[in-house]
Amino acid sequence: MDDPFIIAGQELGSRLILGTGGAPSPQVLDEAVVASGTAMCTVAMRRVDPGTSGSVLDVLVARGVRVLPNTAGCRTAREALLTARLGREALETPWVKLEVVADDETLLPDPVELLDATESLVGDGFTVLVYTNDDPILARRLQQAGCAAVMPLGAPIGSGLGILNPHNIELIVAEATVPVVLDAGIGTASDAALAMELGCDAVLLASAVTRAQEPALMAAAMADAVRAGRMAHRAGRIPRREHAKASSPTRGMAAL
Amino acid sequence: MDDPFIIAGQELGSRLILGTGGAPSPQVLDEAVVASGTAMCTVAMRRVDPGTSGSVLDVLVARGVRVLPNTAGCRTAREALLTARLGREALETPWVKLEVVADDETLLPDPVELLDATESLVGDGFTVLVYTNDDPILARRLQQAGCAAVMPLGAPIGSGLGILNPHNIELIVAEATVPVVLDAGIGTASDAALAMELGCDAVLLASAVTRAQEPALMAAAMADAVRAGRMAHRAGRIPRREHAKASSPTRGMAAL
Amino acid sequence: MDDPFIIAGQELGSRLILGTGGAPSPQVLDEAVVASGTAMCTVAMRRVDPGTSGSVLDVLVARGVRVLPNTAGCRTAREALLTARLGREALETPWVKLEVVADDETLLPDPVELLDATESLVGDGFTVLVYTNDDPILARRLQQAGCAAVMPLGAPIGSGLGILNPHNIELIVAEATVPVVLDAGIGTASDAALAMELGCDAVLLASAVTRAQEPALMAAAMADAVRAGRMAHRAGRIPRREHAKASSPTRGMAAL
Amino acid sequence: MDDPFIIAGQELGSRLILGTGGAPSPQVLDEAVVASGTAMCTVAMRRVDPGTSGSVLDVLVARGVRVLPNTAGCRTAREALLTARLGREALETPWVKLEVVADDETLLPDPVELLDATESLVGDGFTVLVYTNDDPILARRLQQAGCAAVMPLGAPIGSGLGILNPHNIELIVAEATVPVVLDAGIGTASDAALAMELGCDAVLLASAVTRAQEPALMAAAMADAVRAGRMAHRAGRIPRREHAKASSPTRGMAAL
Amino acid sequence: MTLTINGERVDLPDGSTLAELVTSWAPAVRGVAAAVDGAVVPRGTWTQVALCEGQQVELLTAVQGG
Amino acid sequence: MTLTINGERVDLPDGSTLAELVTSWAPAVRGVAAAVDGAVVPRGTWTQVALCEGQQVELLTAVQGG
Amino acid sequence: MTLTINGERVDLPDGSTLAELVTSWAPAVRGVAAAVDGAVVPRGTWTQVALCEGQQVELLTAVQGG
Amino acid sequence: MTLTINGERVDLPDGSTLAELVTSWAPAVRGVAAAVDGAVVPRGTWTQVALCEGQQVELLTAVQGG
Repeated sequence: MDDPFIIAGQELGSRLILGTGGAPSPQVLDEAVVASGTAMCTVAMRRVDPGTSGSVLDVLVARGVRVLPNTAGCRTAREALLTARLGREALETPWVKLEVVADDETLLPDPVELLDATESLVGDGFTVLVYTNDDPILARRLQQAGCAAVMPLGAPIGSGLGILNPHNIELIVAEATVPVVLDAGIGTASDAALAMELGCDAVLLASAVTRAQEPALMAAAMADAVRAGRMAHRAGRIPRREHAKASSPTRGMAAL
Repeated sequence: MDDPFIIAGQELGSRLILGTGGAPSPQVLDEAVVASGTAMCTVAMRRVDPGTSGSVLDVLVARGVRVLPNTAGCRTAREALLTARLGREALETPWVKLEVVADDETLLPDPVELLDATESLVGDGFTVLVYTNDDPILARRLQQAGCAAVMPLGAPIGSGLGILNPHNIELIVAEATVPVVLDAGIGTASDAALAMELGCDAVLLASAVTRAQEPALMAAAMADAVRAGRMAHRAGRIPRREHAKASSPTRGMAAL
Repeated sequence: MDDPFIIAGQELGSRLILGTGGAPSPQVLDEAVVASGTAMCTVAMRRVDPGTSGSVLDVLVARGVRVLPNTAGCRTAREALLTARLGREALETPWVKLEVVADDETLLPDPVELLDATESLVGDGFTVLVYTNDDPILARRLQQAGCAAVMPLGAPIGSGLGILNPHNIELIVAEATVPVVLDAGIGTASDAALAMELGCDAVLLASAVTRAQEPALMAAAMADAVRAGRMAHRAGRIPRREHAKASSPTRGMAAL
Repeated sequence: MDDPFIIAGQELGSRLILGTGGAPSPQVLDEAVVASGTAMCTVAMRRVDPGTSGSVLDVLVARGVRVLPNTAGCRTAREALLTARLGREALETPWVKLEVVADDETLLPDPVELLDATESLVGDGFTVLVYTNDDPILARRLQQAGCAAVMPLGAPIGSGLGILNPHNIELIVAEATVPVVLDAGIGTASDAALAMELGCDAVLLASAVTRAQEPALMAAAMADAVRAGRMAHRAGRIPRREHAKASSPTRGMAAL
Repeated sequence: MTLTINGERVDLPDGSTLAELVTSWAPAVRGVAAAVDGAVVPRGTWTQVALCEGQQVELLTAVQGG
Repeated sequence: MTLTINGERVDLPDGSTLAELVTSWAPAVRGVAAAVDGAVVPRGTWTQVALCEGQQVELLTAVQGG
Repeated sequence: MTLTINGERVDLPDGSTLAELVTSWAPAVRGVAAAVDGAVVPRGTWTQVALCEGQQVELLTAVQGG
Repeated sequence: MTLTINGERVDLPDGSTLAELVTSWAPAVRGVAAAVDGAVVPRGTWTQVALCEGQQVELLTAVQGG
């Protein structure tokens, strides 16, 4: 029914991409992954801890979802390039979620380093899904640099504030030449539905599910919300009207 | 998984109630009813037109959905009582969607006539699902008068403006002793999801589906949106935070 | 420059009406009254306390502002009528701010009792300035009952949430036959300016000034905000545009 | 009463900066300048038109307001630098409003060129007031590059959409080391008041006044609104409360 | 005799019953209700209700509506 | 005699008038209104109103409010 | 000689100075700046700047904007 | 010899290879990547990479994140 969701020539079976950060346990993560019906999950690259056994990969591989390494924590294009290469080596995938943030308080992208990093990673053969702010011009520049998907934030990471500036998201969607994925800020299902109604191709979220009181149930909610928002976008909503319009006939009233 | 949705002791199989007004044809209505998965649809009572053959009832009966007559167009308690009685006689059901509007421009409920009508209909044995404004005090009064469900508007009928005052809806839900159904104003899927996240038990909409460019597709969107909003409400969303919160670990970074 | 603000034939020198409740001291109240430039302040009627000397009246009379007794705390039309009569007797004015609330938690008006009280007070010769919710139909009914000013809330008393449903305020203004005063909910200056931009004739507020960290300074801010909103309303704002429109000429650029 | 508004060591007598673009005539502009009480107005640099006599400068010089040349229409750092130098030569001022936009449809700043241009102009001795988007990180970078004032947009130029993302403006203000001037997007007085309440040091607007139905009246409204918002910011507004809080005493009620 | 049915003046043979009227007037009896001079007439009694000169009859049915 | 004034039981000398009560009870007469047994008593008549055993008297004045 | 002034081809007598051009071209000299072949020429030097065949001259002034 | 592995100083027998280090250090080799002195070392070459005194080795793996 829906048209396929394709990034860099690869079709993904779901328009909901799940970040794995924040899940209280692998068991809870597994339940959330299943309930979300997602086809791709992000992971971070960190130092091996000899103590630990088992890994997030066990869950994701067992569920057959694509693994997308990110560059979370990187502050410069250089760090991001090295981290991306390690992720590619470790997970045997040229895909990367590029994050280059300016500081740990806002976790907002640094536009200059982000653009540099995108150019470097594209040049190094990566398929770059880039986490960016909601500036339509930076989004344009990132696409000119060759990113495979542009992923604007709705609000700061983990804030749950939803989509603070829908107008910018609409501007980004209007001229996008690659898929637009709303990334960061989603707090609840209606936020995810709105993102899709604005014309986004997919939604990426982590905390909204992994830190909800019932992660699996929220994951199922997000799956339905993304589907709902996508269908509503395609169905062509009624226009907003300042005044009421009757939904029952005004003729044929009985004389009572 | 979800707890049952019950009005006046009757369980309804869906939390989406569909108004049938505005559908361009019985065929389109039929497709929308099926796609919505609704268990109850509203109809209006109007003079028999000898010319016409076939009826909205044929569609609804064939699909096995409950028929809920309304009192659309009534301006006084007296008119509403007579219209309700005719609906009960014609459709052999004591259930009625009570509407008493003040004028044809705003289609807003007249609080005084609405309360009188509720008392009269309850006294006459009706199961009253009452369309009201979003005033928490009037909602309280209507419940004291014995309505079976209180149905506050999100915005004027057919406006598609969504939920103009979520704060009032939350106040109504917080003290409700009967099911709360968000009725009127819904424009798109995220509006319906929000209504459920605010704690409403169900959503009633007509124009948003019947007047959409693709009614059946929008009906499917609304079905998913209501389910999504309900699950999100039960799952316990993350709190809104002014500042960002990392979803990737800040420890274990490589020294690159 | 501005047209006069007239209620019941009496011109008031300011479109800001100040409620006196919540001021930490008569001295602070006096400073706020002066800074606000108000021409009318509300007071409540309570039992004489033999202990106290001095009174809010001393401040208001000294500043030459009109005193408007209210019926705060009344739950029924009967209580409101008696309280209004005592206020009229005590303050020798037929003007009254009518409040009939449903409970102490929401402090929201009870529409039925409020309409009854309005009819009774008008019949008893009062000039009724009625505090109501933002339902356009109730506002219409209150005007039909003869109130001298209709005063819809922007948000619950003391909440500081601003104007939760501007659409309703616009509907009330559009058909009003008496002055519309935005009463309750104002939290800061931009809320007051918005109220006037929506077409209200005046703003009534108490907590926003009396409970601010610096009441006199906030009173001055509200005075400017009301004036600003009124002028902006009359000046005819630019339309909202989805797209940008250059404010510098696009012709005559140098070839650099 | 208010603390002085200082940019680059120069005190400005008003927190409202007026753009002169869009005024239908010099006469109307003159009235708006006077009514606004502004101390600084922007102008664009364009080719001399032998035909025209008289100039915007005649108005501004006669009214004794500081003239701030802008770089409107420039797409690159190079163009902006040359245009700024021509403005400095023509108007004998090192101050410049730096604009580097990405295209004529959105008129949004190009972050990369804007940062380059800021560095170049600062290096060339300019006092740079930079028009930017609402990205807190870009604002930070521009300050690190030495701008004298950072001027984030509320919404696209001329859109009149107000402040689309107050959260970003608050983030910019929270860490600003130079004055923050809300530039672009203001549609009406309450928007200007809100900008100041968010902590901005000043507001710059053009279309909202010059294209209003009555420019001089709207200019006066903006002057009051900026003052109101500034005072409200300093006065410390009451907190937003989910529930009502009585402004009349609950004790001492008569037993009626 | 002449009655007003759904706002139209209609001539009917004397002695017509409400049941006969409904059958002739409505495409299908299902989902139809009748009021005579402002009072609802239960379906079960239609055959016994003889119509009279000048009565106001309303025959309503369900239509698409909000 | 004993009356209830603003909710408190108070003893007053027989024959006391409302005017006397108000004067003794209220710091200032300005802005005061009186109700006896639920009926407002006009200020102008206070001197002629003799209070009686058991009456409910309410004396109200303006305070900061709404 | 022929130069391009503000995008228009213009013939000027040989040996014309920038100062002469500005005076003839601009309604008022106040608020005018000049660039020759992409370089800003300070006002104080206009009288010494002799224009040459084929040069690109831009004469700008302040207009309503921004 | 002494190297720095994931920020810790570690003693290893001379001639140790990167492959040996990874095997001893990581719970499972799957999903592990190695960098020596800031350069990524392809998995296929680990067995041929002899480690040297003072090198900085980073061994990373995938964890829950963003």
